[in-house]
Amino acid sequence: MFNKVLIANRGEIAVRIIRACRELGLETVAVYSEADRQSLHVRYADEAYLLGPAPARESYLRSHKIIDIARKCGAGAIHPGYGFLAERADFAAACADAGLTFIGPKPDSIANMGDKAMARATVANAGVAVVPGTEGRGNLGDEELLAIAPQLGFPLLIKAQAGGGGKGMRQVSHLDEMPTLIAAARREAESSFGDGNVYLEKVVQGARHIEIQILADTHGNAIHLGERECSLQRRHQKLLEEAPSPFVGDDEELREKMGAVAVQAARAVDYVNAGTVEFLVDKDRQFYFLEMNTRLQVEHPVTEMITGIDIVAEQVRIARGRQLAYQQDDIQRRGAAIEARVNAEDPYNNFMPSTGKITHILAPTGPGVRVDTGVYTDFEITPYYDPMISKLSVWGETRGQAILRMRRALEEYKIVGVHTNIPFHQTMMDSHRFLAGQYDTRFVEERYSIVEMEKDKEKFPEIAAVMAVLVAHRRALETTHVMRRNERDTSNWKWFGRWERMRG
Amino acid sequence: MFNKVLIANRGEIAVRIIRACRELGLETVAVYSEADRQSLHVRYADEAYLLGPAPARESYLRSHKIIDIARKCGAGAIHPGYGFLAERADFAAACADAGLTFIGPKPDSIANMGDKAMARATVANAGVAVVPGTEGRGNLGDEELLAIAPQLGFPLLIKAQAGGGGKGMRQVSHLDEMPTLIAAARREAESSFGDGNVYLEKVVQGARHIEIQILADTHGNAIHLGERECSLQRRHQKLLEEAPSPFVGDDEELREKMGAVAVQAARAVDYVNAGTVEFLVDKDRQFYFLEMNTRLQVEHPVTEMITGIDIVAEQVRIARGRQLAYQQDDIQRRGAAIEARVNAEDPYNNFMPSTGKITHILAPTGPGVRVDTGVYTDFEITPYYDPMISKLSVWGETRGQAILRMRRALEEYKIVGVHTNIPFHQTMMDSHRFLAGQYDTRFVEERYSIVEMEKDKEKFPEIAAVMAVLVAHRRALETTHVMRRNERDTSNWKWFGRWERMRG
Amino acid sequence: MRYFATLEGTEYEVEIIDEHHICLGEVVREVDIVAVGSQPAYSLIIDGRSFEAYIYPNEKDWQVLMIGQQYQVTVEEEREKRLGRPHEGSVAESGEFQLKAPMPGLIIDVPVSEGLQVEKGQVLAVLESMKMQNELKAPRAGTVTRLRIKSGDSVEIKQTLLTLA
Amino acid sequence: MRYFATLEGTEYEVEIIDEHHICLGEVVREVDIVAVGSQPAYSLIIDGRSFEAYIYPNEKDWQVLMIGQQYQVTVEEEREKRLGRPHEGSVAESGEFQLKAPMPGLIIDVPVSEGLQVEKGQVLAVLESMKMQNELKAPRAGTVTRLRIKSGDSVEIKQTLLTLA
Repeated sequence: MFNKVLIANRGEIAVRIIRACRELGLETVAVYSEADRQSLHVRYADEAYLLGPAPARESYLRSHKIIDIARKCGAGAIHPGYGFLAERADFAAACADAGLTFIGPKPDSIANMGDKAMARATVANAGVAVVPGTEGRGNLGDEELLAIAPQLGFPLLIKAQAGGGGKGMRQVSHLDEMPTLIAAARREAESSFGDGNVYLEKVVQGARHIEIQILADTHGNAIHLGERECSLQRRHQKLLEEAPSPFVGDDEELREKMGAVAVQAARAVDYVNAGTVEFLVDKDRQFYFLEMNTRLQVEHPVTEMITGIDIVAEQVRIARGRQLAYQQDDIQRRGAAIEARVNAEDPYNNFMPSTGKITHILAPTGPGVRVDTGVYTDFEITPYYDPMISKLSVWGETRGQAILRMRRALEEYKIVGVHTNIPFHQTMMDSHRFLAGQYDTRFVEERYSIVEMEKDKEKFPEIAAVMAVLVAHRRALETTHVMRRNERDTSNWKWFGRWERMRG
Repeated sequence: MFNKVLIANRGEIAVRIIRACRELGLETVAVYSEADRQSLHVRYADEAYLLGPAPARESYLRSHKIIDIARKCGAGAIHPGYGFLAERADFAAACADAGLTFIGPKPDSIANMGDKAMARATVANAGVAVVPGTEGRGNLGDEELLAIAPQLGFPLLIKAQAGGGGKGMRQVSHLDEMPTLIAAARREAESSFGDGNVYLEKVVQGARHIEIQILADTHGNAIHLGERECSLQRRHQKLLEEAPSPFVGDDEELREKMGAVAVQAARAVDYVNAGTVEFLVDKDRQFYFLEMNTRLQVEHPVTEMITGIDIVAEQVRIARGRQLAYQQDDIQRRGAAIEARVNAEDPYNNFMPSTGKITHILAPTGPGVRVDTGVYTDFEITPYYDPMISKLSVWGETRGQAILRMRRALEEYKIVGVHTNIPFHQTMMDSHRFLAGQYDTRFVEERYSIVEMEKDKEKFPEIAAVMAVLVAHRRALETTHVMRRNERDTSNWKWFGRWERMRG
Repeated sequence: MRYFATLEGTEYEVEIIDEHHICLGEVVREVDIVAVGSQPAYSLIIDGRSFEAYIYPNEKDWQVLMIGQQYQVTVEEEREKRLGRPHEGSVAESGEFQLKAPMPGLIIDVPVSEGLQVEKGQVLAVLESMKMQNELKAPRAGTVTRLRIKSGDSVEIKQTLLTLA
Repeated sequence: MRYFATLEGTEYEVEIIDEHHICLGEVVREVDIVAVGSQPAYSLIIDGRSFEAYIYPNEKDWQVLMIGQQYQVTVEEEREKRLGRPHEGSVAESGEFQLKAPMPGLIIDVPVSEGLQVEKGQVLAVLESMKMQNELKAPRAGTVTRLRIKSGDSVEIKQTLLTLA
């Protein structure tokens, strides 16, 4: 049984996993790229080893080096987090070969669910409904795809077989544009996953993206923790998630049915550890298997908040061979939780990613608020990794209270130095459609405009004018009285006097 | 019905109340002393008005000025928080006279419970057991107190009639020392509350301090939210609280009995709003009424965490004339919560208060962690108010998980610039007696030594030596190469370039 | 001292009376401004209303970030205004537009060539950064005069990618 | 460059080999130290172990705050040590002890008078601050030579309250 865990990831999720390990009394090992030397996960871990330069290929994707470090430092297990190596069956297999516990499912399950076409075929055989498409028909060439498309009907999606997170995905409205889009999808899939194979899938109109969290142990027990609603997406990237789903609502029958089907899908690949089964649900409450994420999900906190279960701690316990601490009947929901992904991107400028040093952070705290982050004041947001700065999650007794709390928390959240999408989340919390729970996966792209949403927002031009004048006036005074200005010219060294009475 | 609330307090509790008001859609008004201009409550409130100089007498205790501000700015209600004016019946009455809603009980209830002797007489009449003492015998002179003392037996406590929070309290072991201690208690009571009257109370040996949270509306409904254990105290100041009480444990009968008695005590004074009934519980599970706090309690978060009820929001709803949203049967506990009061004081030096500028804060976040605070990086801790920097609360599925989480959170918590009692809390989380839940109100003073507790703690002198050398070496290099040093001499103004791409 | 602040076409006249009073238009208002923290964050209380903003100077104006909203304010002292400052910014109006990289990254695609006439909104380049592909579009119609990148190039922040005439 | 660090009576010899290697005693160790944030907080990775400390210079030594523990380290460069620095700190050993206010506050009680012989641990003054009464005790036995406060006085931080000879 392992007592030391290497976390093969970075950012907020590495910090999250370190916390779970620490609460279980396990030692933690961080790995990091040259760009992440000052990251919180490096600061918090008991040990830390450099992987290489900033690009993921030269650092976080170097599976052999990571396994090598784990063996040398005596880590008995590797937690892959999400992204990077998390869904690489070969990495999971290499861990096993090296005598290391991979905190996740078996390589076969990853492989089975990782190839989207194979995944669909597997669960379809187990009697789970799938979205109509070319799943299970092997690697089709462009000609074949173009021939099949009209049978499925438009709009349809081109999706990468190896993919996830929206990469290598394109929506097609007409046959004419399909050749260009297939080429683009293949190119992106090739560069992201090293595999240019794609498949087609019918677009479910007005679809909700609802997923079921699964836990399964090595003793054959498998349960689900209910659903998360993740329909608020942009370019197939989730922006905001909630639990329970306002669409499922009080329909316990639907919830139980989806839960049971998800457990069935997991059993079909002999699944172990935490995983998520994603469904598309149409207006008539028909649901279709979309894919299974064979790893910890970014949005796991909303499920933790309403069930009280620490999913990451449970992952580690499962990997240590323990029986699940819960049976299906033990799982009880309380209240509602919402997670906003706070990204370094500019919602006023087409969500363009933003990089730079975070010069100031004041994070919301208080009742029902949770922040997961890997950054802090003076941290530099680099262009090498995804733009997520933090996950802001709130809990409320009801969905309404959770929304009001999220509004309050967003208002408190100050991040200066980079653009963030906080204004986007603020408008969302004011949106009638969001409040009513009436949104589908196309909502942000088709019906959302931040300018439109903010047109009724109160503005304070007069106050801004006064503040600018007062600060300009101060500065003019300071420039005049050179003595006063020099007082503020405090170098790093002069500040040392302040530290006199310091102690943790 | 009011839509704007003035918060007649400062620090973390003012921020807490602002948050609750904001989540209810109410406007907020802060008041502040000259020392608190940069406090978080001033920054977060919609409006803010200066009360006067730093000393509480000249600012937060100026009831007429506060009422005047409320009337002028159109606030319809005043929330007093805890301390300052929270338990002044005359202030509650003055609010009513001015047409303002006081978010708390009626003046009569405060007066009744505020005079400790009268409180005991009242609840004793209602059939609630009280600790033997001179309660209800009026304002006794020194001679009378000295005469009664031997009848009660030693040790006994001298307590301020108007008091709370351990002020004006002295423990007496022998009759000889009593005159001096009475004088000291009267002096402290006089200076703290403007009332030098004291009474005597028998010391319950091995006592646990366990309190019951009450909610009562204006429609005659009153419920309790279970107990909090607050036995970890030093000089009658609570340091760490938890819910549920490990002493009560699974004894639902005791819990329900104490809850019912607390509701009974509240009903005896026609109580409205949130309040807390404090009991001393002896080893035989006999419990005695100690006092009733007719206000929000510092440690309310632990109850919020296990019941899911927002007590401050509930206070505001009650003050708006609403019926309680819950009946007694709706109240369900989940898991365990612990709160550590993080104070600016030095546990290595007899808990001497520490003042100064907080030059750095890195607060713990993540699952199950809540921080309530009114400070931030660069905030100055002044000597004018209580030394509390923040309340760190954690929740776990079990008490064991909560303790492990608290350990993790304390380890993450970095506060530089002032001494804090974080090391105290850390040793407490490692203490066998705390782990076993075996502690009483005398534990910290009689059985606790931080030096003793830390003697097995791992130390890293070699690492400290290496770090000091490396930093000294760096500094030597920088002094040599003047060019490089100048690069770091960055004045405030030069930093402005960094702000270019800034947006919230 | 009297100042003129201009913002979105509206001019505000602000006279500093003393440390705690200004005259805004015709109305005397009580103000208290303090810096909070070591950053250019300011807390303003004006007639009891509490506001907070991050304020920092740009090349020729002030940026005020308040409640998630960004304001650009030009501030002129009365005398300065009477003397008439040289009119800046006129150069920027004329001539060429230079497309600069908004962040470091990898050029994935350049769907234009030198001499090409482009419409407003047309994609000029695709830049991959933070695992996302970002389309850089033409802010106005024009002709691509100088193209300095090709697919596969790594670019630095603010590096000029191409020029539009 | 070779340094000698002294801490709690133990001397550690540290030779800086290059930016990432030191020799500690006889053993070469891999080190990486960086400042985190704008404060004097440093992250050290030494042979893979990650440590974090706040490090700042005192009058004659370095304060290292690590994992809630405070270490005082004297650092001397080899040459400096060979030359022998003037022995500082000897003045502080001799003579008087001055009781200074550890924080601003109000003097509540002064249970001593000038000329009084006091024991170690005896209460010299009671200072009220942050709503708490704090007893200031004698760090050693001695005689109160100069008493500069009386009950009711407001005192500033570090103000001398009395002298013990």
